[in-house]
Amino acid sequence: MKIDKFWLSVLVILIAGFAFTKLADNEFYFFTTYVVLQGLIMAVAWNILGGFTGYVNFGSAGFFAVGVYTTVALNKAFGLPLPVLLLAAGVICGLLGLAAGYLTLRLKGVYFAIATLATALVLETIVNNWKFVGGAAGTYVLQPKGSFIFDNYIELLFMLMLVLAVAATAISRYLSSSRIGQGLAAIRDDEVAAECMGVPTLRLKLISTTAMGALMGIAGAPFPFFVTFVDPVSAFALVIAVNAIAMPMIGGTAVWYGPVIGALLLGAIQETATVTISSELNLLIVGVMLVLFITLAPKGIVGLIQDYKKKKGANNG
Amino acid sequence: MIKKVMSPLRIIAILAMVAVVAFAVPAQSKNLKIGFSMALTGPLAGAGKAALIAMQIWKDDINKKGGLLGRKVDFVFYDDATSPSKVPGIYSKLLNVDKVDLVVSSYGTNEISPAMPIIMRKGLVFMSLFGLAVNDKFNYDRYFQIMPAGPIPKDDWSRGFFNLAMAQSPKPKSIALLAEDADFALSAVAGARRHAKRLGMKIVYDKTFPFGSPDVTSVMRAIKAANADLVYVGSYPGGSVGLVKAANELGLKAKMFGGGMVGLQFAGIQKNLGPMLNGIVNYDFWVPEPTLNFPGVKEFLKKYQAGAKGKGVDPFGHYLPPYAYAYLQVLGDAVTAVGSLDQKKIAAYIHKTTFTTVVGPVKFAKNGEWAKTRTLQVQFRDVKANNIGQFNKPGKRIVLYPSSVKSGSIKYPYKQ
Amino acid sequence: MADRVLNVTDLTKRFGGFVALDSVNLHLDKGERLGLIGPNGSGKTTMINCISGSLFNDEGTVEFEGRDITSLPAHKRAHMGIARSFQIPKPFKSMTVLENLCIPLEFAAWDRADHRHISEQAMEILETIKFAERAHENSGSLTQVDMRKLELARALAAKPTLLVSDEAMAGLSSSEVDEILEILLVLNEQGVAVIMIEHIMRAVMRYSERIVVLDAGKKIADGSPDEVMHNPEVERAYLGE
Amino acid sequence: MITLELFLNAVVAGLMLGGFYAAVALGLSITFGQLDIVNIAHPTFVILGSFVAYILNQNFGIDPVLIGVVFMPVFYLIGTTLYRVYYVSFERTGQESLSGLAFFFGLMFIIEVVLILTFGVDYRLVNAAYIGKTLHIGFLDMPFRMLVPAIAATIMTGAVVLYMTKTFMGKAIMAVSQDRLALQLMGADPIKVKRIALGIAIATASLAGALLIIIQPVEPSVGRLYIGRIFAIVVLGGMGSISGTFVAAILIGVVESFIATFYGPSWAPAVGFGILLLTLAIRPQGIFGRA
Repeated sequence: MKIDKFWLSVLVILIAGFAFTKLADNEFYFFTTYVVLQGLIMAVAWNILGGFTGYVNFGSAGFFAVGVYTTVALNKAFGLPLPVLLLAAGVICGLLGLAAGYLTLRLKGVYFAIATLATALVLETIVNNWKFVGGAAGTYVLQPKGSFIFDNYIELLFMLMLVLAVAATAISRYLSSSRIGQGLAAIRDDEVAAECMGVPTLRLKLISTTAMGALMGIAGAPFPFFVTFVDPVSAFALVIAVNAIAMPMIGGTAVWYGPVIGALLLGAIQETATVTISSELNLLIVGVMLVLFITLAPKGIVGLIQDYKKKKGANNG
Repeated sequence: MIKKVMSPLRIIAILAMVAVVAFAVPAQSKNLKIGFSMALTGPLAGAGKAALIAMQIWKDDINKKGGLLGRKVDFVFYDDATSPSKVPGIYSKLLNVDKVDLVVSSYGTNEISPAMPIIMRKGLVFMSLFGLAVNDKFNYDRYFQIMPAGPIPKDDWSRGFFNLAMAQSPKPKSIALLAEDADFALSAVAGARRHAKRLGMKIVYDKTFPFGSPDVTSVMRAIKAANADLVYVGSYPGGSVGLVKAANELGLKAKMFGGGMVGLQFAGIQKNLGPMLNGIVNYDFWVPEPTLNFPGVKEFLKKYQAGAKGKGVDPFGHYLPPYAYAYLQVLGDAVTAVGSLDQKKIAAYIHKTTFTTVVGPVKFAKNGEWAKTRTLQVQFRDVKANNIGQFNKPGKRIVLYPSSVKSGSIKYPYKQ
Repeated sequence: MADRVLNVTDLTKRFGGFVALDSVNLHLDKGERLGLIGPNGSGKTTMINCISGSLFNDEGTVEFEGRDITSLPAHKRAHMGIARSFQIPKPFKSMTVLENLCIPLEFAAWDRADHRHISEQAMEILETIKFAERAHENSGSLTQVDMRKLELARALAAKPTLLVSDEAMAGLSSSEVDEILEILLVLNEQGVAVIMIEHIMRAVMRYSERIVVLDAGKKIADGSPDEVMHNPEVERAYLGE
Repeated sequence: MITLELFLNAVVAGLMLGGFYAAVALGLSITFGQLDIVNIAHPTFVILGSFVAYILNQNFGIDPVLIGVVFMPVFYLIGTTLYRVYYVSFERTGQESLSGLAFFFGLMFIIEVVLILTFGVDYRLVNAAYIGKTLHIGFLDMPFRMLVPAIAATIMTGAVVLYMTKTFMGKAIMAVSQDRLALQLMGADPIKVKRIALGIAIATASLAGALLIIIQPVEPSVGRLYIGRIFAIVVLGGMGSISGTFVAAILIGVVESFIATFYGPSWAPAVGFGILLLTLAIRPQGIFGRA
């Protein structure tokens, strides 16, 4: 019954999204929604490893950027179509995630977090020195001609991002509610005990890091066409890594819908703030919300709702 | 007299009238709206904020003259936080939600380029502020860029430096090239590299260094060891300061040193570096030399300097702000001359006209860049320690190039 | 021989230059209760880490139910039927007691147990050790003795043929020790062979059918509780030179 | 092209740069190594120190190093206050790892934005008589701009090492994460010990910030560039070993200087982080750490 409800809402969201591209002629919504959805995929991906498995990834921007530069490189070299680019970014970042997974064999906790940060910085230096994709100077990526069944390219990108966001959420939901999710939760709580209780910890961690990497890469793949000019500064932007952590933290890391709620809320606030108040305050909002939530509501919005329901239930009962 | 007591009915009637008047004024006011995104936070905010002050001065000036096409000019602008990914959203908001009448660009290549696809689709005239060769890729015939780089921006940028060098005797034979790892600096040095090859110079050092390196002493030492006649550097404020200090500390002995160092144009940095600057030949766009005293620029700077107080931006406003004023001046003049907001006609007018602006006469080439380069090469002279006021007066930054605005001749080699 | 559950041959484990285990032989029959004792640092915990797969031994072989498992990772050994409890309890803190039991049911016992009614199975296990009233409590906030019980219950949920219990009673009161012993006996009655590491001699003597003594990485005694207690080498190891 | 002169100068430049890195990494070495607090906001506190130095230097012409030292008590108080918040919110409830990390992440943003709102994003510099002057010994050039910070950093490191090894509280700090039992035997209250330790860690940021602004122009987000580098140093140095941190800082400084002098400066950061990754993969306890 519950499954039906989820897939039904997926269907409704996708149809509504498609109808929106046909009805609305206000491109602004497509642009802002694109950015929010990009954040959502990153948050959902981060949470598969961070929230479910308990390994903090500080280098989300690195995975994102590898996705971005996969597109840049393959587009420049072969002019491949977007779906192929997405797939390639997913595969390459998935492999990067797989490598990160093997890193967890030796590195736990904070060490793993620092290793991801260092990896992102090494990747950035490599891209800075990789002339083919423009190096530190950046490069232009022109939007391809033609936009499939859509009126213009941004509608195509919007719809693509919507599908990807839904897919990412579905993957995250599958991982958390299946036996894999149980195993990941056990790893998060105590890896040694999990292994001794028969949980194939390495295999599950590899699944987790690979899924995270692939999703982050896919989130980055369409980015060059969105901004048309890519340089390492924008691809490796710190704010990408910060949002990927802040969104799940604010929404709630324990369940699949936590990062979705966090991303929609924080993303909407950020986008609104961009067009209403100054962006300095925008960054301040992220910082203050993050600090407030983790000090006062460590389980995020989801936790708040659960507590409220519990209290209500206790009062009624 | 008889005291008149207002009856409740009358109050309601008055309120109703107020309401009618209020609603009768359409939510879309008749003001002419110019929309843009600007880097008000993030790495480029220093320039973005200064540009905004200049733009608002233009708005006040034009409104005092009765606005554009008889309509008062309003700005609608958002902060892009120097983040390219925010730019497309902002321009779509400006065009679709705010329904602005005209658009101009944010500051810098990274923030201009992401707006191009939207602007092009709508066929709008796009005045741009300090983008480096953005139109090389887009080839959009309604794009106009105000930075006086010249028709071949990447090469014209450093042309002056090399023209000066080749006029000296003995002619310099070798060159060291150094760039900080980010777009502008790399492009500037790439241009310099082409000039050096064209002129048959020996390139004895050619490296880049990471953006924001804390210490560049080692880099400067390697350059000094390479013992080149010319040292051409493309760098950002942090790197520029470090390199100038290191060059002094280590006693760099090149004949010419400078080129594309961003930051040496700003008063705060000039004050800190003081006499260390002497002899450096670097690019600039506007300095208070008599040869650049174009009509209106003095008045503009007076207003700017008053407006900049306490805003944490450059106090004098030499380098960028006059151009931020001028790119609106060009657009305003064109709209006035065409007499409508017909984008095609405006673009055609801008293409064929030489504009009189606070940065002098401006004529655009086919690709939307200045038809002729006016990237200045200035040399620091007689700079005293710890004195900021000296930079607001002539004589400290001598214009060596181009000859049309030359205010003095080069001291060569740069340090005895 | 058919009843042999565990057969450890010439097990050697080194940490850098330090030899933690030196050619140790150990065997265990089906349903047997073995006490493993020795002074601190004698290699007991290393021994059970090598048996459960948390560590890999450098030399020698570990056989379980006739199969060589020397190079199998811990989770595979758990799947085969080796379960262990930890000296310092390691509950899955974000889960309730019941959910803790579901993990081994869904993983270690997956090939050998019913895939449906996982919760019901977990509840049954809790009932057999009289721990059902704590089922829905958060496992992170249990008392010390309840944590130990959870450790054993979770090991039981792995449906093992061999349980290795690492100091399940350290720091408990004497009545609490009895409670834990009772659980271990219940387990054993179901046919589970048990290796018990313990410092509390009263418990070891009462529970074990056979006792193995380790000292400085070597096995110095192996026999019935009485024999071992009167072994002069054991006395020396415990009382010092 | 490698001459002895260039080689020795590269070594000296690296030593000076490394000395300065030690000042920035010192505080993190205490918080991260001793207290297990991942204070990713540490570089931002350093920037705060830079701005304090900037204000007082520009308005009253006071020497930046002096300002850095004088303001240490203020930063110490910030540190102890911070620990109170951290303790109440995270340590007491046992959620320090993930939430604590995110807490400092958020804190970093808040401080940075407040600095931007107050000072703007212009590069700020300080003046001092010795900036721009160079000490020449034979063919060795030692700019005072690098030499003064290196010396100040070395003295500060030495002082902290002395404190940690000679005083009761110092020993308690060294014991707080490694050896709970020893701490209890000493009769020290671990919460008080940690509070003081975080106070000291943040206090070092005051001087480190002053040194930073002597070396390079500072704007509020410069601190980010240091996050990776100082984590690399602290991990290399063996997590909490103060002298190890110092040696690691020198090592990174010399490596960066060599690469900048003889190879391509653009690869310098990758080498630092490459060393870090290798260390993490092969010897997570650091090169100089306890096994």
